[in-house]
Amino acid sequence: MKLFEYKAKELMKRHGIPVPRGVVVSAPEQITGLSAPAMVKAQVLTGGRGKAGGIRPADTVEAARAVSSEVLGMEIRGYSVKEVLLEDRLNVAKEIYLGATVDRSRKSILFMASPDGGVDIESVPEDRILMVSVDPLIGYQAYVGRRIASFVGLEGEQAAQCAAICGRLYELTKEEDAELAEINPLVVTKDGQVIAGDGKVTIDSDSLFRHDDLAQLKEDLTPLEEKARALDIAFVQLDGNIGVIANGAGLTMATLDSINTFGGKAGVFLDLGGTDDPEKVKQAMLLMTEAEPKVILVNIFGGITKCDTVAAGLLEAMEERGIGSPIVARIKGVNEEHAREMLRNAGMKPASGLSEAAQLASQESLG
Amino acid sequence: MKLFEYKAKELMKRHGIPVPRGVVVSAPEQITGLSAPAMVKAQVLTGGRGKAGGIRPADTVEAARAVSSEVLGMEIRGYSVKEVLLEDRLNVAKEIYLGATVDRSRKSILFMASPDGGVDIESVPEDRILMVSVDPLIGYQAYVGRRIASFVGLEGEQAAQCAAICGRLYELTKEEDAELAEINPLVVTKDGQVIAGDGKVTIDSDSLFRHDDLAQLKEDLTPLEEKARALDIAFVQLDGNIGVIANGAGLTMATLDSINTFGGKAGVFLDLGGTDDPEKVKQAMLLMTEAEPKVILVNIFGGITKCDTVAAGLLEAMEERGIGSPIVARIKGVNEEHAREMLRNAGMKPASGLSEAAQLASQESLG
Amino acid sequence: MSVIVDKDTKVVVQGITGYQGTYHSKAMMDFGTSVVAGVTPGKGGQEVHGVPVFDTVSEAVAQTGANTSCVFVPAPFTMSAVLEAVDADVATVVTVTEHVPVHDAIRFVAVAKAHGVTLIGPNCPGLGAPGTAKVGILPNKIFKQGDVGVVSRSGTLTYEIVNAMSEAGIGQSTCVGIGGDRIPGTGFIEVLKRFQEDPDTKRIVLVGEIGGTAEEEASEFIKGEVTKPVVAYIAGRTAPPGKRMGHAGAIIARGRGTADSKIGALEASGARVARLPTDVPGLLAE
Amino acid sequence: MSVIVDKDTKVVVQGITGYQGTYHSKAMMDFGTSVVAGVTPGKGGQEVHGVPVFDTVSEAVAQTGANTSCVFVPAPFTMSAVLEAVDADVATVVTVTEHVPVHDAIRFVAVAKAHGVTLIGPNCPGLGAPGTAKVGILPNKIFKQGDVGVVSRSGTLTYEIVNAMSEAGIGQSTCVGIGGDRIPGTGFIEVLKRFQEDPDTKRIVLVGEIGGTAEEEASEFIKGEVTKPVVAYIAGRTAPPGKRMGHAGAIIARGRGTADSKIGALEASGARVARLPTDVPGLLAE
Repeated sequence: MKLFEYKAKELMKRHGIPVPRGVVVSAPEQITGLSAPAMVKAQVLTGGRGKAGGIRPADTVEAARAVSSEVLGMEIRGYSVKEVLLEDRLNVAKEIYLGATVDRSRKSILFMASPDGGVDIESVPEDRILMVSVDPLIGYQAYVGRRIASFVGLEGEQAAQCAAICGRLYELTKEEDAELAEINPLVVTKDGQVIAGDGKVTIDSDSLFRHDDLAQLKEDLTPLEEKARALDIAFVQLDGNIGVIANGAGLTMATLDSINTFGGKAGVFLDLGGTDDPEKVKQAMLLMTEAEPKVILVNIFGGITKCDTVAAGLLEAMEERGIGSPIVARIKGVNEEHAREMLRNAGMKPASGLSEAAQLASQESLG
Repeated sequence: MKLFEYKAKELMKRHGIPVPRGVVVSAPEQITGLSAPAMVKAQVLTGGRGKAGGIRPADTVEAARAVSSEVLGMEIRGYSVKEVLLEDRLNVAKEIYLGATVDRSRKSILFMASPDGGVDIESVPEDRILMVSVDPLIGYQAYVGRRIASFVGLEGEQAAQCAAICGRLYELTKEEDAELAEINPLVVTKDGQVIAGDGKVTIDSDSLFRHDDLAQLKEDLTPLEEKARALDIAFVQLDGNIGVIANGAGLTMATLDSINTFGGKAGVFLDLGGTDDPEKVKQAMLLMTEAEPKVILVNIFGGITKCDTVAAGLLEAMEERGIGSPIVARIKGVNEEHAREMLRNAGMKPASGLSEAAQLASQESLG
Repeated sequence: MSVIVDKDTKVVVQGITGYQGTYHSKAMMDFGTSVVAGVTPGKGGQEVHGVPVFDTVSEAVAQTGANTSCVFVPAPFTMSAVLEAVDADVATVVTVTEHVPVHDAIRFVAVAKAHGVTLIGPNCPGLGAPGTAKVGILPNKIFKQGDVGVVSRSGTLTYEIVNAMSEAGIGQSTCVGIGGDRIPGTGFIEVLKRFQEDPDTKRIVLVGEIGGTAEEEASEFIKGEVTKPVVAYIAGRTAPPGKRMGHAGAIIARGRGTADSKIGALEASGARVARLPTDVPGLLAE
Repeated sequence: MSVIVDKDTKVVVQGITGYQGTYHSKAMMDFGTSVVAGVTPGKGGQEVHGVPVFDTVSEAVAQTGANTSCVFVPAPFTMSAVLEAVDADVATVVTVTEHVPVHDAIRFVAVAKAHGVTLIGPNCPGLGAPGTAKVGILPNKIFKQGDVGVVSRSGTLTYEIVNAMSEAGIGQSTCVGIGGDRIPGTGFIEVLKRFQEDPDTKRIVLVGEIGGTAEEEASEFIKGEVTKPVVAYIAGRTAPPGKRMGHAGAIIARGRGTADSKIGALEASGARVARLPTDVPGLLAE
């Protein structure tokens, strides 16, 4: 779950990382207690805010109000700006990149740092990026911060500040269950302060059970995505017209690959995950119909998910709402005979294999 | 460093372990806010308080004052009672033993638990004691407390309370750097509360640099022991008349073994440890003279400790105070030639080997 | 023969009294697995399908000789359950539970490794060796005994492919679902190593998906160390880049991690890559 | 030959700019040890006795190929220093520092073990192999090259005994002072195992002291696994029971841990036990 910059900075402040004084508003008239010069920053969960005009300076409080009213309501890469963060403007002497993330290969928290901050880190050449993996058995130790501070070219008091920030960023990452905690730029000001110019934090959504404060945050989702989130299913809208429901990301993707081979194109990717609740299956089907696919392809291989559970949910959904789209159902695995019988009794013709199902659905979608 | 019971219980309370309400006084007239019935408990750093009459019940506040004035000033195994702890008397239904200690063999924190609490744990048969080692990489986990609660025969709510206490005792052990944290008995009261009846905590004195509160506590030491502590040297008074100064516990003990072979007997065991400060050596020598040994045997094998440092300290001490006892000095190792020359110039006859030195000192002590 | 499980495998099911634990214990026993114990704190003394339930894993191990744990406890308690199994000195832990916090996984994966415990999962279907034992939730009916070792990051997709193999008459030595989480206890390479060493595994199927670089790293290993023929399938060839597809394993990042990158690396390693899951049996038969 | 150190040993000294670090770096070099780097945070770029100083161990290892660390940093920082060395993948860490908090030792000893790093200490004099290398603070002059492996819990008592051996013409293959702390990184048994395997070690001297049960456990190992002749000395035979003698290793507790218990166990294992340290050379010569 991505956090807005202001929320990310709130977490950073809580963990002792210096951030500029700031205030978040959703309307210019809410601006109080601001001192100029300030920066006005659109709060949207996408990159490229600066280029899109979502980050602008304001030399006076009056100007900050005027700029805020321009930025609020802007569209940036499809996201509308509902809030702006107004911050003290920093006197930048140097910009550093500092990030901590979960690294799959090393199975640990990985620090990334570069003396070339303030730009997209992917554009920085490799030899200008230091990667330091924190061994999980060892945990963060002061030498990690020392290595980073030295690599980004800081000395003395600034190196000490930077090293301390590394320790706090690690603590934030662990304690808040962040998948990513990034400060870009980490600013060294002209008067020698090291301070987070920007803040990006992504929380592991699997950890929200232990973060009541974060679990209450709203994400920037489309209405359908929001419903899917509430049902704990993966739901992605795509360009085609076949609604694919499967269980498991791999199988769902393989189903997409299969219809593609037969000329079909998916319009919805819906991964049920592992479930054994007919109600969830029913709700997923209803969600699917809201996306109005031309044909629905159900591909279930049961393990935790029992086939008859899926069939029951499917039939309940069809009963509750006359589903307009034709359904191709291919159900395999635990209790498959019972499930097939249920579908046959309801007048549907279950497909027997993935290829056959993909072919049928594709033909239907093209016809 | 052993803590008094009341201090140990203070730590336990701070870490969430239930302890009886109590008050510590050094004079009966200080007793206020006490509710009867109470227990009056002598605060001394030795076992066997109960048998010695240092733990007594009092049914009224008046009786508590009277009992306190009897207990205060008692001698228990050579320790005089300077303070008493007055506590609410518990309605005991069951007494459990629970301890956490540093285990050398397993290189970890070890829990020990027994359903037979309230008695000396060394007298409990082995099959009535559960030992659970906490793997340092795993740390304390809830199943450790569950195992212990089950072994000591608790169920339901009492098992949960006991398991929670295990977790807190582990936390105390780690966070306060305890070598031993023991609750004997851990009492289950008739109304179902699990509460620490006694508390024994020994703090790792090597950790005091990070425990300002504990570092300020006074230990129950003889005046000479107190001086030795201040100098960071190991000083033990024994029965004989040879004062042994050596560096390193092993070498000091080996020196004791050696004089024993030649019929001598040590009166002081003084382990200088590793030092390179002539002032410390001088102070150690002055401390030694206060114990008035008949002869002083200095046995140094220099590594971190340089021989000439020892010689310099030795000579300074002799210069400052005319030392009455004859000195046998055997100094080996780093800079030994220089050290021997210094001693020879001062008119002493350095011994060349450990056996020779031990023999000389023993003869001197017997003559 | 088989890898990770063998005829001496004795399973303790952590969370056996829960719905999934009970259901799949039965399924494992039906497969022929020796399920000797269950653990649910506070339910010690009960029985599930005739299997004794204990309060702690150490008791279960002491009293039944269990050497392999299968973990079904809910995600918030999974770390503690895995650490308990590791602490109780089992040789293998299969963690079925999904939605385990990633920082919990980092911790218990590191501890399991330090203790020399083979950890499969979290968020995995487990493993099955036809004729020997199954630990996890793979459907019993998909298997057929044979000489192909299957290793996969996916759950249901593995069933699909294994089922297709069995229907085509191609049996398996062991099928290992390593799980789709970002921090798997055991990765492709560890399983490939075991297949390479296992005399009864003659051919290998690797099922991967977009996201991460595990398949690229496995390709390096195949190139250098694996002499047995490898057939692979990578799911997500037609998934739109940048979309999050069900779990974090499917976030496409930078150059590596795409289907093209993985397929390219596998082909360069000498593996044959199927276009569709249903093509796998055909490539194996060639 | 020798154990733990060899001709490829390259030492980085952590805390090299401190008084002890500087002094003993010189002494190690005088012994013939290859001291290739020093580390002191904030002093990178300096030199000590011509040895380059780095800010971190990982830099020192990357630039000099150091494979063995000798730690002289003050006790409050020792844990971090040892973990840094382990993290930088050195093979061996010798921790001289005394007064290390015991809970710090528990932690870093466990981590070093998990990483397969040989940790000697804390609170140890280190080890010396005459003609090869010395890592630690043992006085150079006590050694003589030979075929006796010495392992000891004591510092200065080791010097005493090694010196007596050398003066009697009996040389050493390697002398390892494992340190007197309650939680030593390497114990008697690990060193005995290496001596048993080392072709150039023909005889073994074990120096123990009262407190703990390390000598009793070592006796079991000697009985079962050591075929080379062992001579032992246990300090504290005449120490009064129950008195704390200098450090926690010398607290006498219960039955085991006494001099009698240790001497009895060693004699039962076939080792010859000297009454006095000065008797060791005589027993070796027999």
